[in-house]
Amino acid sequence: MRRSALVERALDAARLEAEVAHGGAGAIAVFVGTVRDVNDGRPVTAIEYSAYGPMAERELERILEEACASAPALRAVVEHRIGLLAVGEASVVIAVSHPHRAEALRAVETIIEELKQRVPIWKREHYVDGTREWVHAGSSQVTC
Amino acid sequence: MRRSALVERALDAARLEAEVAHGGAGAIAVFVGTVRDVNDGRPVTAIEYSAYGPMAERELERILEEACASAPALRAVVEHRIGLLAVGEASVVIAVSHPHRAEALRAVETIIEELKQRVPIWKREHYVDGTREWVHAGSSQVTC
Amino acid sequence: MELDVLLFASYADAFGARQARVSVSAGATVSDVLQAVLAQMPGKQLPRAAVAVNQAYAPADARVNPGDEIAVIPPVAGG
Amino acid sequence: MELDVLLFASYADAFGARQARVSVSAGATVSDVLQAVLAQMPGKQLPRAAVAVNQAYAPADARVNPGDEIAVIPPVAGG
Repeated sequence: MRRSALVERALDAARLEAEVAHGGAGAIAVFVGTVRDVNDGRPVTAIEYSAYGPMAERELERILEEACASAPALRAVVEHRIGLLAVGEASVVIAVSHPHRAEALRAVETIIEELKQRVPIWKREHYVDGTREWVHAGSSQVTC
Repeated sequence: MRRSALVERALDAARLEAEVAHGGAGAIAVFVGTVRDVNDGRPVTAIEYSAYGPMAERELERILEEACASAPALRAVVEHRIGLLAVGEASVVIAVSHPHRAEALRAVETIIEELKQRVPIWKREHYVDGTREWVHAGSSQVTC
Repeated sequence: MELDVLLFASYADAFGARQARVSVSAGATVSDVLQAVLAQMPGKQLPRAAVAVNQAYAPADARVNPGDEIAVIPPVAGG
Repeated sequence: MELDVLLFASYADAFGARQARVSVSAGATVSDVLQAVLAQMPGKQLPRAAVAVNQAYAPADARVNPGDEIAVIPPVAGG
């Protein structure tokens, strides 16, 4: 069982946790990414998330497929929020369950790492001084 | 910020998650241990958890201290339930937050591993046939 | 051939639109398309981008065909 | 000296009580106490246990003193 979605409303980690819970699960692991009030020393007021929607949903689905192929008893759901998020709000929730804890913990870690590597979602930080910047984590700039 | 407790009521992961959330957090990681309907091929109806209470609470506190020493910006809470738990119920909830995801995920993994190694809590499984057995994961039996 | 290319994030900002039309020769590759897009934004500082063809990442030497859904994917930052 | 030792889980079941009184000589170690407890349950199959003194794990060669809170800790299974 797996499900992924891009959504435009507030995320609810408890709902996703309930979705993966079942009698065969011994472990549930949840990861919530939240908007932090500071990045690289600059105070952040909000983050604007945008996506290449159809591809992002496909890529999320591929990531969950891969996770379930590695751990067949896995149940996994992921929701990523798009739009303007205030400090403290959740941008992504991943919830998984598995009979055993090691597999559950490994799956949630793999899913967030792959999501950050592959899923076409972008964020623009809004700063206290009114400026905004695209976040291109660690990428080198090229001149064209 | 850290807090640990043994409790005798149902656990609420969402409440613990809210407890560690704050504007400085970029990541929240949650682990929930739940009672599985089968163990080593035997159908389980319930698990009875007992503890050496005062030492268990101290040991939980030491584990959180160590986790916070490794990652000073960590906020961590853990609650372990004691008593008779039905299949699907949560026996332990660990919730942590940190500015960065790697530290949050590592902390939750370390805390559950240390808890399972060190905290004086025991469980007795109840089986469909009415029998009960102490779970001594992987320990060798000694004759005295 | 004429191709429409989807742009996102800093690329959409730099171009001033979420879609660019480029002209490339028959047998053009992903790399050729990306160069053609960048040629329309001279002097802009942009991060290195990947390209997706029909909603999956494509290598630089993959051929593109009329009707393909082509998108420039700047460094992603989800999560 | 006489010491009260707390028992848990399979040890409490095997002994039939949650506390055992043992008699050990002055200067006795954690290991001596554990042997004295086990000597009261001849023939019982029990898992190897650790010992806590004053609510912290103690090595086998640690000395015990009158008034110490001593507990036999069978393999734990929390989580």
